Parts: sequence; C-alpha cells; structure tokens
Amino acid sequence: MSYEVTTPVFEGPFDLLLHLILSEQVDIHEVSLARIVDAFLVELGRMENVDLDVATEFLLIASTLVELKARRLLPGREDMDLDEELALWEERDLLLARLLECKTFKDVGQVFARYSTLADSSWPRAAGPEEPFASMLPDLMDGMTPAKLLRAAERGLTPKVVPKVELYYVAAVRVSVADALEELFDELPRVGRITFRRLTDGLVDRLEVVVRFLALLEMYKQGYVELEQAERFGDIEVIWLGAEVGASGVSIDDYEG
Amino acid sequence: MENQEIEQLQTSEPESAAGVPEADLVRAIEAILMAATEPVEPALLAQLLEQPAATLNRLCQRLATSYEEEQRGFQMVRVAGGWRYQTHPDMVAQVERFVLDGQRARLSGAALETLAIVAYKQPISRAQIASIRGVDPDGVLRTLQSRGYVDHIARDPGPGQAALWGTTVRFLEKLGLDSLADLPPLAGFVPGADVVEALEQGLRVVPVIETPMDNDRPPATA
Amino acid sequence: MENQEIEQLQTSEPESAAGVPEADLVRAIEAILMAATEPVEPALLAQLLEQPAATLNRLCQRLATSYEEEQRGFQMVRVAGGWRYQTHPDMVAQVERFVLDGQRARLSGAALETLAIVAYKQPISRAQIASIRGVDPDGVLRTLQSRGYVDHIARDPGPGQAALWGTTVRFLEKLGLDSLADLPPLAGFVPGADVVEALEQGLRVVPVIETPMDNDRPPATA
Repeated sequence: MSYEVTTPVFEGPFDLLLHLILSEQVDIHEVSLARIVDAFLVELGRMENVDLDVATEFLLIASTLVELKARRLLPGREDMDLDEELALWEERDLLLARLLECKTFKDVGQVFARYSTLADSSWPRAAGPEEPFASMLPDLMDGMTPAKLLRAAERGLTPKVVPKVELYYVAAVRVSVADALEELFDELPRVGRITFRRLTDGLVDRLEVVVRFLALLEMYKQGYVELEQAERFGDIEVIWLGAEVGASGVSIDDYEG
Repeated sequence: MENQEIEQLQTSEPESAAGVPEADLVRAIEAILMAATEPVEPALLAQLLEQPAATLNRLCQRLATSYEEEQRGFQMVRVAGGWRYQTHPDMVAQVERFVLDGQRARLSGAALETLAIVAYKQPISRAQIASIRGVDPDGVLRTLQSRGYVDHIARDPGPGQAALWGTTVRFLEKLGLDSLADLPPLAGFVPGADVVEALEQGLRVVPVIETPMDNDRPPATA
Repeated sequence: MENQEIEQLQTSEPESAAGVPEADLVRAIEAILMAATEPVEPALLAQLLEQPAATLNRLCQRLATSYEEEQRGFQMVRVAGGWRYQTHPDMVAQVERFVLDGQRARLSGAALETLAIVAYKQPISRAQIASIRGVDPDGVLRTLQSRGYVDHIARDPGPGQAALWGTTVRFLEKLGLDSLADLPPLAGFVPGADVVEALEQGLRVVPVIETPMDNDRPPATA
C-alpha cells in the first residue's frame, strides 16, 4: 500500500472543516462530497490500523458536512422568513465560536507534542536503591499468594475491547460504494424509513459500514433519501423519498483505492 | 512557603538550619535521588534531612544548575512536583541504543488535543469535551485513561452526576512538567484575526450566486 | 545534539578513536549509566559508543575518581564486571531513611496484572504485553524490575531482537514456590477462539520458546 501523502489525518468534523477552510480556502458550498470521500479513502489507506473511533468520527464528519450543506441551501428558498434567517446566523456564529475553540486546543495539542517529544528524549533514573537498601524496601508482594496471582492473570488476560484492525485485513475487504448503492436501492424502497444503525446491523466490518454511509450520502446528494439526526451523536434516520430514477440512473465512480 | 534564608555567599563553608554544612545536604540529596525511582518532593527531602523545604529546594536548584554547567550526561530536573535524575536530552541517540525497548509510545493528534482540553478545562465532563472537539471522545479518553494520563477526578454535582475528567501525575511526567501552573497561558493560543476572518468567510451564510447548480437535488421534503 | 564546549576536566580536549572528543564520550557514559538498571560492562559501552573497551574503561575509571574527588553523594563503581552508579557509603543513614520512610508500598492493580501476565506467558515481549493489556506497560515493567520480580530473560530471535521478560527467582521465593511449574494452572480459563485469534493478530512478535525457564538469574537490583 503506497499512497501519496496529500491530506492530513482528520480528527473530526471540526478538524476537517478547519482544514478545508484554512488550508485550502475552499468555500463549504463548493466542497464536493466526492472529493471528501476520496480524501477519506486515501486517509484510510495511510492509517496503520483502523479502529472504531476513526470510523465513527468519520461518520460524524460526513453527517456534519451534510448538515452544513443543507443549511447553506436554505437561504435560497423562497419560503425563508426572517426568524429562520436570524436563527441561521445564530447557528453560524455558534459554529464559528466552536471552530475557534477547537482550533485553539488544536494548537495547544501541538505544543504538547513538542513537550512530550522533549520529555521522551530523557530516561529517568529507575535503578532504585542498591543492596543492602533494596532488601529494606517494603516488599510490594507481601501477602501475595499463587491463587491471587492466578486471579490477576485471568483478569489481565481477559481481552480489553480495544478494536484494532491491521491494515492487511482492511485491504482484504472488497467493498465498493457502487455495490453498496445497489444494495440500498434494493432495500430502502421496501423499508421506507430506517435508522442507519439498523441499516448496518448485519455488517461486521467497519469499512463496510463506512462505505454504506458514503453510498447513503451519495443518494442524499442526488435526492433519493432524506437524512435526519435529531441530536448530535444521535441515531441517523434514513428516509426513502421515492425514485423516479432507478439505480441504473445513478452515476457514481467506484471510489475504491 | 517563602525562602526565608539568606542566600549565603559561597566564601566559607555555609551552614543551614541545625548547623548542617550545606555540602553535606547536597551530598544527601544526590544520594537520595540516585536511589529514587519517582520524583522526590522537596517536602519529603525536608522531612528526611530535617531542614526547611525552601532550603532544600534552593540547594536542588543550585545542584541542577551545576550539572548543566558541568555538561553532565545526566540532568536533575523538577518533574511532577519533585526532583529526579534523568539522562540529558543531548544524549538521546546514545541512550536509545542502550535502553531496551527504547521506543516510546507516541500520542496521536486526537489524544494530544483531548489532553489539551482536559488539562486546561479540568474538571470537565465527557459531554463538554465532545462539544469542543466535535467528536465523541470516549475512545480517546479510554486510551488516555489506560495510559494513566487522565482520570476521573470528580463528579458533576448536577442531576446526571457525570464523571469529571482531569489530568494525572503521569500526564505531568509525560510532558515533563512540574505542575499544571507550568502550562502556557491559553490566551496565547487564541487564533489570530486572519484565521477568524478566513473562518467567517468559509462559513458565509449567503450562498454564492455563481454556483447555484450544486443543488441538483429535489427540495428536502416533498 | 553535539556539544563541542570544553570539558572542564581536561586541559586540551583529547580525542579518541574516530575523532570523538573524550568529553562527549564521558557524557554518553554518564547518560547510559544513569539509564541503566544493572551494571554495564565496558565491552557493551565500547560497542554502543564504537570505541575500544580500553578507552572506555580508562574514561570510566577517571570519571569514578572525579566523582570521589568532588565528594558526590553518589559514586560510580565496578560491580559484577560492569559499571554502575550507587549511593555513597557515607550517605548510608540518609539513604536508609529514604528507603524506609519515603517509598510507597503497594502493588497497583495494573502492576499485579502485568506481573501475572509475565508469570504465565514468559518469555514475553513488551509489545506482546502491551497488546494483551491494551496499554503501554513500560512504567509498570520498570517498577516490577526495580523490585526484582521480573527481568529480561532472553531476546526475541526475530528481526527486532526485542527483550523478552520473565519472572525471577525472587518472584518465586515471594510466592513460596519452587518453580514456575508450581503456579496454579490457567486451565479453567479458556478465552474463546475468536478472542485468541484477535490477540494473535494483534501480536507483532511471536517468540520462539527455546529458553522457557531461563530465570535463574539474580534479581535486577542484586
């Protein structure tokens, strides 16, 4: 796997927004979903392992962007009244304030990185006292029994849930947005309305979940579905809007690789 | 807490409280720190050597400076509230070759950012962190907690009794800080006018007239 | 990284093999010995610093003498064929006091679990422990090693030559066991196949178990 390092790793929707706005001076209105999808897959390739957090964060990035795009489209509508417009401005200021706060801590994080790099270039004295002092130390194993050790081993060897997928494993999963689209065009008309969580219930691999979400975004963009999220981090509701056009009418590149 | 002692000029043998020559105290500090495996607080040194903490801190300070001036391969630093010996950063290449498992665990960008938020805003709830970062912080918090850099330090007195997060002693050690007071002031990190302007531009509410074609989707609701 | 300033100990700035100023070598020796938890053999120093062993032994000798002359609270001595820092015998009373009064005495939950994993899975690499525990085990291993319960007992024959950890004789003594075979069997505890597979996948180094019981080494601090 060799990918050109073209984009930084996005740590969240604010991160991505900051990147888009500050590094590239791209207007949100012109951000193409396809471009973000591409960037994401490149990111995915660059990552040494993909964990659940990353996948989840990406879903949030995408949904936030969708929300923003939807917002941006609103003022163009004729039925927009003054209250709605003011509310929109308020939303915007709030988002601006949050982006600024996020940027502030992002910069602090870089200072922390410098601190820890410096701290990591020193090793603390760790030898402890030599004999005869060493044997004077209060013994940490006082009261330890083989049975207690066994219980500790059982605790220690019970795997903590640390989702971690090696890269070769990810590469082995052959999923494409086009395939996911086909499935969705089959499934959604039958169910009509479904949460994203349920829609991806049967999927084992996180990459599949992500790809399915990308497909949904594409459908949203083209007006086949509506996406609703009642609250931040809440369930995403997928609503089938009906189709005059079939799956064959959808043009989409295979985003793989 | 202030140092009431008069800094003695180093002409003759200076003595501190209880008539112990300072040179002996310095030797004792060197011996104790050599045997220690954790930073040793001045208060503990004071108790062990029966001298005011301020005296010992002054002596430690002087000793640390002298090692630096003598260009030792080690240094004496104040970390996480105490003094300790450590290898000099200049010697990183040589020590890395020697130390088994010399690779240190590096913190990801997400971890550093979350750590920054917790460090400055503690005690802080998970929800507050989520709101600042714009992403669910649970995974990162779990990692940081398992590495011992953050922990629950309190509970929100409000209805939910949410756990509140704060940084630990290991966090200070990881960053090489003596205390939270050593963190740089947050005010210095507030984005400049250019950044604010760029963000405002990027978040213009009025749509760009030239590109009305992006909404080739039907109206949101039928 | 380099420090070309004149080392006070020397008059002119002598250089040794490969043109490295002796002052730099002395600094490196200081750093390595400060990081070491066991005596370091001159041959190892020679290899690390790419200098003849004789040169390094001479420099070590001189450094040790200088510490003595400067009446440091620590000394550099040759023990068991290697050099190490230790506390100066003059400071025995102060160090004793520190060891008895100043040290915390409790095996943390994390330390206990790590110790148990090492006991049952030895020889085991740091990376494998990290993978099982999901956290960086360095600090805990350092503590356990400084207490003489675990030690490096082998090296992974694979590319990285990672140090492999095992328990010590002292560990067995503390448990009142004759050998590792007397540990209560883990048999009743069988993680599911999926779990084992996931763990295996996470492991980067699979050690070849050719020296399974090589822990008749002295404890680290002996």
